[in-house]
Amino acid sequence: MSDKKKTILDYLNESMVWKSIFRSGVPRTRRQRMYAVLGNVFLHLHPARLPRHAVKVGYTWCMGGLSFFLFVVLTITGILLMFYYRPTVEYAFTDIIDLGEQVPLGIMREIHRWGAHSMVLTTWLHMLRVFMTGSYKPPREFNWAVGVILMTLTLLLSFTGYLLPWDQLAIWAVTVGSNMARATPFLGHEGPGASLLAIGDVNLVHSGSDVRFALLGGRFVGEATLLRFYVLHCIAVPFIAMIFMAVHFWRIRKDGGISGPL
Amino acid sequence: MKHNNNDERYWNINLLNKWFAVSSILFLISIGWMFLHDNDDEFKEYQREFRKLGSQIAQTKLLEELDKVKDERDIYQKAYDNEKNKYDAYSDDLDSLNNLLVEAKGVFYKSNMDYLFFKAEADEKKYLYEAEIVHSHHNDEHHEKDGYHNEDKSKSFKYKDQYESSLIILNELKLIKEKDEKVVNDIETVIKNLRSDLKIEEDELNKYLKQVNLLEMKIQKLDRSKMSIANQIGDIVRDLPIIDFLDPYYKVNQLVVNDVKYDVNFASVPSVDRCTSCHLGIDNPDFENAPQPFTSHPRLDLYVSSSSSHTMDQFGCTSCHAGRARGTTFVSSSHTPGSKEQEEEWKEKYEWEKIHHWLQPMLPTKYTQASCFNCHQSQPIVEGGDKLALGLGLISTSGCNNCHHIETYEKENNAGPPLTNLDKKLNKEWVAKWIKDPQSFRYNTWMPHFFEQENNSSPEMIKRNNSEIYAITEYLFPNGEHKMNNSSKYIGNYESGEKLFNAVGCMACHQVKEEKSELIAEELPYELYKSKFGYENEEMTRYELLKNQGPNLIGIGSKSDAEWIYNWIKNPSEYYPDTRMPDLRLSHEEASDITAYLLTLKNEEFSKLPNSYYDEEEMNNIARGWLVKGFAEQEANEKLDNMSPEEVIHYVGTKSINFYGCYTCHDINGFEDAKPIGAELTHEGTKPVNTLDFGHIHSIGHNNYSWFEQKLANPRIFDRDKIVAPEDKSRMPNFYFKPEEIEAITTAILGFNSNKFSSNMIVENLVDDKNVFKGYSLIQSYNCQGCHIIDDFGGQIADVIGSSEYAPPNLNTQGLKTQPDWLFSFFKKPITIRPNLQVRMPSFTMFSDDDWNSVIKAFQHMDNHSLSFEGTHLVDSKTTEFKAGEKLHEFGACNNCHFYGEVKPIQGAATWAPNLALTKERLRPEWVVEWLRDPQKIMPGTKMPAPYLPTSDILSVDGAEETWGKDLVDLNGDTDLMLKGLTDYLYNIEGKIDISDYVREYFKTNGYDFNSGDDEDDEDDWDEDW
Amino acid sequence: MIDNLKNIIDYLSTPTISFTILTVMFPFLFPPTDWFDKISRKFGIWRVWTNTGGLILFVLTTAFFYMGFNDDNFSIILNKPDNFPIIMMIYTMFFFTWYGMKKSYINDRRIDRGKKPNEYHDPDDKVLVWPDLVYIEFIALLLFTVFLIVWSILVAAPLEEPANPSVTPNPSKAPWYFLGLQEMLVYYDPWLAGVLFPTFIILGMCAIPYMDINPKGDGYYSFKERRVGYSIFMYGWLVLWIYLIVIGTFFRGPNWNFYGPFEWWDPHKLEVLNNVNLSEYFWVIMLNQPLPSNVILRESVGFLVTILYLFVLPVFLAKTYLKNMLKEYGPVRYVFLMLMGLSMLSLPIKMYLRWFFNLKYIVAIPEYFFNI
Amino acid sequence: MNLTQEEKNKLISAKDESDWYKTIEDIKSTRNGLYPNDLAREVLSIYHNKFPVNKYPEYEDSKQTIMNRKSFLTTLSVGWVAFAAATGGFFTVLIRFLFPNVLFEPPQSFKIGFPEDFEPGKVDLRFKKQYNVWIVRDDEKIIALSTVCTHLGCTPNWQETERKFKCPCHGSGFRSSGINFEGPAPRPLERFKIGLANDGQIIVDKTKMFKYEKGEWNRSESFLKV
Repeated sequence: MSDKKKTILDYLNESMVWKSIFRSGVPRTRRQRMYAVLGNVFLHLHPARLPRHAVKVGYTWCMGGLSFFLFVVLTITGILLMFYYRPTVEYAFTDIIDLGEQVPLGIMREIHRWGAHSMVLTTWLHMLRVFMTGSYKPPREFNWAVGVILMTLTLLLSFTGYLLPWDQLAIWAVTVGSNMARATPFLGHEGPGASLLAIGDVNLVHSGSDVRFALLGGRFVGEATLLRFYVLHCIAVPFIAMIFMAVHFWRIRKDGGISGPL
Repeated sequence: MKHNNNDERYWNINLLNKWFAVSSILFLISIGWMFLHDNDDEFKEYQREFRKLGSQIAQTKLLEELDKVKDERDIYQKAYDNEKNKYDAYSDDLDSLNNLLVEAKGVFYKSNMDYLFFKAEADEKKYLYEAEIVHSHHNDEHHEKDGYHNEDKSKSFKYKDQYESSLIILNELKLIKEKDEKVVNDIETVIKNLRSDLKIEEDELNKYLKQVNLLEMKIQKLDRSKMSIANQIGDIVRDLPIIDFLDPYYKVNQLVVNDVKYDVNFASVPSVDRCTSCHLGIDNPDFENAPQPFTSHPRLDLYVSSSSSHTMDQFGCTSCHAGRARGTTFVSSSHTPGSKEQEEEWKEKYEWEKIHHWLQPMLPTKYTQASCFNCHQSQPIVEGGDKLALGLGLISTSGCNNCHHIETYEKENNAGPPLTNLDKKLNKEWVAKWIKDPQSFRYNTWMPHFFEQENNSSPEMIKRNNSEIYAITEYLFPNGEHKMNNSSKYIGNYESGEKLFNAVGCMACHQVKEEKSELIAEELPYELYKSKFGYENEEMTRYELLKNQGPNLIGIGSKSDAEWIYNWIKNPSEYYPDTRMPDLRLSHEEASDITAYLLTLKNEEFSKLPNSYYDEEEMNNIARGWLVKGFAEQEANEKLDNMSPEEVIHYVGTKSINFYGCYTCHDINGFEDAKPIGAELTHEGTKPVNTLDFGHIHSIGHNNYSWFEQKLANPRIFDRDKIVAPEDKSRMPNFYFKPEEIEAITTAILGFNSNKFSSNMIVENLVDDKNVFKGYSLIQSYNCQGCHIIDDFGGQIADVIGSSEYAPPNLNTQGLKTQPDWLFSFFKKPITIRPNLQVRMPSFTMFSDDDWNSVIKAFQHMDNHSLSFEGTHLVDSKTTEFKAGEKLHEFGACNNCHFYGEVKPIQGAATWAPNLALTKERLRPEWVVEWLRDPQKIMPGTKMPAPYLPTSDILSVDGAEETWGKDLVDLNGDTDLMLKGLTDYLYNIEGKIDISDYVREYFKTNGYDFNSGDDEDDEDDWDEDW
Repeated sequence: MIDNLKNIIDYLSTPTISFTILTVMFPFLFPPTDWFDKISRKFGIWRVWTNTGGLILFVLTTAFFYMGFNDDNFSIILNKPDNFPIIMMIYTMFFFTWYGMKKSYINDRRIDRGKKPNEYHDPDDKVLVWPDLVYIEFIALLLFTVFLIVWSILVAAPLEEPANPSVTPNPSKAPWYFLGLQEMLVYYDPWLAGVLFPTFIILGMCAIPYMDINPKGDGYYSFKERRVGYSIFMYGWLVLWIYLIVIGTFFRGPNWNFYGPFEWWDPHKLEVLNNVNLSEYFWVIMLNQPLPSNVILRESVGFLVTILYLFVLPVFLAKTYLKNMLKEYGPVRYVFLMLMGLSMLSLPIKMYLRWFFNLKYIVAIPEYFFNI
Repeated sequence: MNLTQEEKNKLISAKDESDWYKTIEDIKSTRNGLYPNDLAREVLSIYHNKFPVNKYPEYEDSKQTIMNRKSFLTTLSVGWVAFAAATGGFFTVLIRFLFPNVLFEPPQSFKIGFPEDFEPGKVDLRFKKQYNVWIVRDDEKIIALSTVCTHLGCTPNWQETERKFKCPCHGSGFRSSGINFEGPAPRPLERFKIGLANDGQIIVDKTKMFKYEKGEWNRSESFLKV
C-alpha cells in the first residue's frame, strides 16, 4: 500500500475535517459500509443490512421512497416559490403569471405542480403495493394506519395548494370541494341536524359559524380563504405531515424493517 | 431486589403527583384567565348600556304610540273580532273544503309529476332530434365536398317521429294536469273568498298598529325580560366566552371605507372605522339627548344618515374626525381632548393617555371642520364649514399664504398693495411710522406688526429696528417722496360725497369705523400677545370679513392727498393694474365729492408719533452683522469700509426687506423673483409634533393644534428664554388675531394635510368643468358677496343701505335665471337693470373673458345647470295661452312698476322695476315661469308680487268669460299654461333695451332720496293695494 | 368504421353500461370464490395477469388514447395539462395492478405446489444497504427528477382567467383526486358523499389490518390465500374510486351531464332527470295520495328500508349465512365490517336504483338537510 | 450486588461524615470502582439512619406511607382532570382562533325597505344594478330573484307589457315568478333568502339560494309572506 501513490481522495479521507464529518473513510470494507449507514443521520433511516427482496424494485416499486423524495422536492420548490408569491387577492394571480413570464427559473412552479400530482399517485401506488404484499398485517398494522393518515394529508396538501394560483380553476375547484363541508352533520349549516342547534331565535350554526367558515375564513372563497389555504399549505399541513412521517419511518424500523414472508 | 417500590427511582412519586396536580391546576387557571382576558372588551360594556338605553327609549315611544292609538284601536279590533266570529262559523265548511283540497292536491301532484316527467323526456327527444339534424347537415357537407349530392330530401330521422308523437302525449298530459290544477285552484279560491273579509280587517288592524307592533318587536329583541324562555337562554348563550363567535349580540361593528385611505407610507389602505362599536346611536335621531358615546350625530341632515350628502357607508367617521380608526377602546382610538380640563376629566374617567406612535390623533371637536378641506379644497365654502371658510378667508386676506407656500391653497393676489411707485402716493414719514406700528394708524389693519414684539422690545432691539425701518423706508423711495397736492380741482362737495360713499357701493368692501374696544380675553389655553391699539367690537365671522375686503378708511385724510385719492377712485387700475378694486364708473363730480369726503377722515394722533431717525453706528452694525454672515470677518469689514453711508443704508434696507419678507405681500422693486420666506404649510396639519419647535414653552398642550394656536397668538413666543442673534430671531409678524380668528386659522391649517382620499371623493373631480372653481374663487376674492347674496350668503351692503329693496339683487338661482351670453355682455359692460337702485354694478376691468366665463360657470354650477348656449325662445302669439297671458298681463298692471323700453312705469321712481323689453335677451323662460309662480321663493323680500291666476272654480262661474276672457276660461285654471302664456307675452314685448342713460338723466334732474328705511311702511301698504 | 367504433365506445362508457360491465367482470378478474376462479380459468380470463394479458391491456389502452388524441373532441379534454396525471394514473394503475397480480399468481402457483413464495428465502441472505439500496434509491431519485423536469419543460402548468366568484364555469370540477367524491354527489347528498363516506373511507382503511385477521399472505405477493378481502379492497379501490375519477374527469361535461369520450361537450345536451323519492313512489304512485304533511309518516317507508338494510340485515346474516364469520371475527369486528361493507355496497345499490327506478332519495327530509 | 455485612458494619461504625466517605471509597475500590444503583440506595439508607437530616423529609415520609391509595388517587386524578381540562381549553383556543370577530367580506345581506314599499304585481328593478336582485311581489308573497340567466349567465330585462323577463343574449324568457317558459334556459331563475329584519325592513341574504328544480322554492326562507 505504502508504495502506491496516494490519490487526492485518500488525502481527503485522511484529513481531520473529513474524519470529523464522516468518521470512516470511503466505505470499501463490509465494516466500513455498515458504518457508513449507521453513522449517517440521513442514511440511518435504513438498517445496515436488508433482506434481499428489499432491494428488488420489482418487490418494492420504490413508491414509498419516491413519495418522500417528492415531499422533499415539493418543500424545496415550494420554499423557492414563496419568495415570489404573495397570497393576496391583488397579487396572487399576477405573481403566478410572473412566475411564467419573468422569474428566473419560474419553471419551479411546474415542477411543484407536477410533483404534487405525482406525489398523490406515488402514495396511492405505495399503498397499493403494501396492500398487495399484505404488509399491513401484524406487526405493521399501526404503521398502515399512519400511512393512511399520511395519504389523506397528501391529498389535503394538494387541495390547499390548488387554490393558490387564484384563477378560475383554483377558486371553483376549492368552492366545489369546500361546499361539501357545509353539509357536515350538525357542524355545517346545511348539514343534517344543524337547524336543531338553535336556542329560541338564536341560530347557533349558520354560514358564519360552521366548519366551512373555519376552513375558508369567510362565508365564501375569498381573501381570507386564500390566506388560510396558504398557511395550511405552507406550514400547518406540512408540519403535521412531518410529524406523521417521522412516526411512519421510525415504525418501519421498529416493526422489523421491510416486510417479507415469514 | 428488596425495595421494589423504589427501584431505580429518585423522586417520591407522591410528591411528583402533587407537583403535577398543582402545575396542571395553574395551567388550567392560566388558560381560563386567557379566555376571560380575551372576552373583557370595553365596547361590550357600552353595547350593554346602549341596549338598555335603546329598550328604555323604545318603551317610552311605545307608551306614546299606545296613547295615540288608544281611541280608535277598539274600533279596528272589534271589526276584526266580528269578522273572525263570522269566519269561525264557517269552520265545518272549511274542514270539508280542506279535505277536498288535500285530495285534489294529491291528484294534481301526480298529474303534474307525470306531465313534468314526460316533458323532460320530450325535451330530450327534441335535443336528440336536433342533434340528428345537425349530424345530417354535417354529412351533407361531407358528401357535397366529394361531389356527391344527396337527392333524397326526405331523410328519415330516427327521433323525428318519436319527438312529434311525444308532443301529442305531452299535450294530453298537460290538459289533464291543467284540469286537475283548476280543481285545486277553484277550491283554494273558495277558501280564500271565505277568508277575504277577515283578511281585509286583519290588514287594517295591522296597518293601524304597525308602529306599535314594530316597537313591540324591537323591545322583544332588546329586553331580555320580555323574551320567551328559550330566547332568554339563547340570549345568554350567544355571548358566552369562546362560543361568542356563533351568533353574538355584542360584537365589533366596523365599516370598511374604501375611498378613505390610511397612508402606511408604502401604500395606502382603506380605512376601517370601528367607531360605531361604541357610538351606537350615531345615525339614530332617537338618541339626540342620550349621553356619550350614544349621542346621535348633531347634523344628521349633512352627515351619517343615508339621505345626507355624506353617508356613513361612503365616508365613515375618520375621514372627518381622524383618529385611530381601528381602535376599539376609548384610549386606543386616540380621542383628543379639546382642552386641559377635558384632558383631566378623561384621565380620571377613562384613564386616558395620549397614543404615542400614532400620527393622526382625532381632531378636537372644535377643529373637525378642518377635514372639510380634504375634499372641498377647490370649493371651500360649504354648509357647515363656516369656521374653515373663515380661516381660509383670513389666510388669504392676511396674506399667510404669501409668506408660506400652501400647495392646496395658493395665493391669488398679493395681500398688500404694490410699493413700486410709492413716490406717487405717500411720504417717507408716514411710511416709516406705518411700518413700525401699523395699528397706530388703523387699529384693524391687516398689515401685521413686525416690531415691538416680545423678542424685539429690548432697548437694543428698538434701536436696531429703528434703523431697519429707516433703511427700508429709504429703499422704498428711491426717487424722492410724494408732494402733497390738495388742489381744489380734486375736491368737491364732501356732504354729497358722504352720501355717495354710502350709496354707490364703496361700503361693499370698505368701512369707516372708529369704534373699537379692548379685547376681553377669557381664559385661553395659550398666551396672547395683545394689541395695545384695541380690537374691533364685532366677533369676526365670514360675514364680518366681507366688510373688511378693503381697508377701513379711517384716517385716510392723514395718509395721502386729494390728487392721489381722486385718481385712485376714478380709475384704480391706473395706479395698480392688479388691484381688486373695481371701477365704479364715477363721473368727475362724483369722484371729487367722494375725495372731499375721504379727506375729512383724519388721524391727528398718528401725525404726532415720533419719526424714525438715522443712526450711522447702528446702521453699520446691522450691515456688519449681515456681511459677516456671508464673508469672513475681515473681508466683511473691508467691504463695509468701502461703502458710502447711502450704500450702507441701501444694503441694510435690502437685507431687512429680505429678512422680514415684505416683498411676499407687496411688490417691491428689486425683489421680483424672491421666494416666500415662510415654512411651507401644505402638509402642516399632519406634520409630526416632534418637528414643531416648542422651545422652552411648556404651558401649552404638546400637540400640533396647541402649537399653531400659540404661534398665531404670539408668533415670537418660542424665542423666549433663548439666546438668539438678531439675524436669527423668529420674525413672523403679529396680526393681533382675536381668539375666534386663531381658532379659524388653526382649523384651516389642520386642513392642510397629507391625508389620502380616492379621487372620486375630491369635489373637484366631480365637476366636468374645472373653471367652476375658478369662478367660485373669483367670486370670493373680488368680494361679490359684499353686495350680493350668492349661495345664501353675503349681501352685507344691505345693512348700510338699510333696505334690501334698494340693495344689490339677491343672486340665488342666478345660474338658472339669466341667459349666459347676456350675462357675459352685462359683466363686460354693465347697464342699468334695476332703475330704482343707486348702488351700481362696478366694471371689473381686470377680469378677462375667461374669468367671466368661470364666474358664469360657477353660478350655473350652484344651480346644476350648465348650458352655455340656448335656443331663442320662440313665441307663437296665436295660441290660447299667449292670449290668456296677455289678459293676465293686463290684469296684473305690470306697467305700474316695470319699464317697457323707454316707456316709464306709471308709479314713482321708488318702485321702478326692470325693463320688460330686456326680458327676452336677459332671462331664461323656464326661470321666468318659476319666478312668476312665486317670486318670494326665489328672492325673499322682493317687492314683486305674484300675478293673480284665476282658479278653475272662479273661471267656471257663470259669466266668467266676460270678466276673464274666453282664452283664460279655456285654460280652465291650468296654472302651468297660464304662466307659460304670461311668459310668452313678456318675451314679445318690444322696446329699447339699455335704459341706463335715461335713468341716470332722471335721477340727475330729480335727485335720489328714497333709500332711507322710513318709507317701508308705506310701501307695504302699497303692496297690499295691488 | 372509426366513427362507428367511437360511437360504440361512447355507448359502452355510459356509466350504466361501463359500471355494470366492470362490476360483472370484476369477480372473474379477482375471483373471491372457487366458483369464480373456475369460470375465470375456464374462459382464460385469468390470463389477463400474464405477460400476454398485460401486453394486450397496454396495447388496448394505448390504442384508446391514440384514438383520443386524434379525435377532435376527446383531444380537447386529454390535452388539458391537469388531465395528464390522470392518463398517468390510468397507465400506472393498470400496470401495477397487473404486475402485482402477475406476481401474486406466480406465488399462488408456488404455494399450490407446496413451495414457498418467491421472496421466502431472502431474509436469510441479507444484503448491505450501502451501496445496494442506497445506490438504487439514488438512481431512482435521479430518474424521477429527470422525469419531473422534462414534464415541467414540456407541459406548462395551467393558469386560467383570474378568479371570479360571479362567473361559474360549467362544469366546475374539484381537483381530480376528489372527482370520485364529486361523482358520488350525483347519487348521494353531500353530507353522505362529501362528509360521511370520506370519513368512513379513511376510518375503514385505517381499520383494514385490524379487520383482516387472515394471517396468510404477509410479506409477499399473493392472491388466493386472501382472495375475499383482496377482491373487496380491489373493487373499492379500482371501481369505486379510480373508475369514478376517470368518469368524473373525462366523461362529465356541462351541467354534469355524461358525455362519451368522443362526444362533443354540447352545453345544450339534455338528460332526463326525473327523479322520484321513495316517499313519492309509495304515497303518490302506489297509494294515489298526496304526501302526508307529517314528516316522519311521510318518510316512514324510507326509514324502514334504511333500518332493515343497516341493522336488521346484519343480524339476519349473522344468524344464517355469516354464522361462521361472526364466530371467527367476534362481534365487534363483525359489526364494524358490516357497517363499512354495507356503506360501501350502498353506493352501487343507489346507483342502480337511480338508473333503473329513477329513485332520488330513500329518505327525503330536505327541511333538515337529511336525505339518504 | 448488595453490601456485605462486614461492609455494612464498617459503614455503621463510621465516626463522622469524613470517615464515612473514606469507607465508601474503600468499598468502591474493592468492587473495581463500581458503584451501582442498588448499592447506592442501600448505602444511602444507612447514611440517612446514621445522619438524620431534615433536608429530604419527604423521602423519609414515603417510607411510612408507601402507598396510600386514596391520596394517590386524589392528587393524581385532580392533576389529570385539570390537565385534561386545560388541554381541552388549549384546543378550544385553536378552534376559536379560526373564527374572526369581524369580517372583511362585502356584506351579502342587505335591507331593501318595508314590505309596503312594494306594490303587489310589480317587479321592482331598483336593486338590479347594485345587488343583482329583482324584488317581485305578488298577492301573497315577496321574492328576491337572481338576475343571472340560467342559460349562459346574461342579465335578462323585465318587459312590463308582456310581463316577462327576456334575456337579450339568447332569448330565454322567464315569468315574474322566475319560471322559464321560452328559449334555451334550462332551469328557472334562482331565488335568494328573504326575511324581515328587527326594524321591520325586508332583508335579502344572497349567501343562500333556492333552486326550483331541487324543490327548494317551498322552503319558508325563500319567500316573504305578506
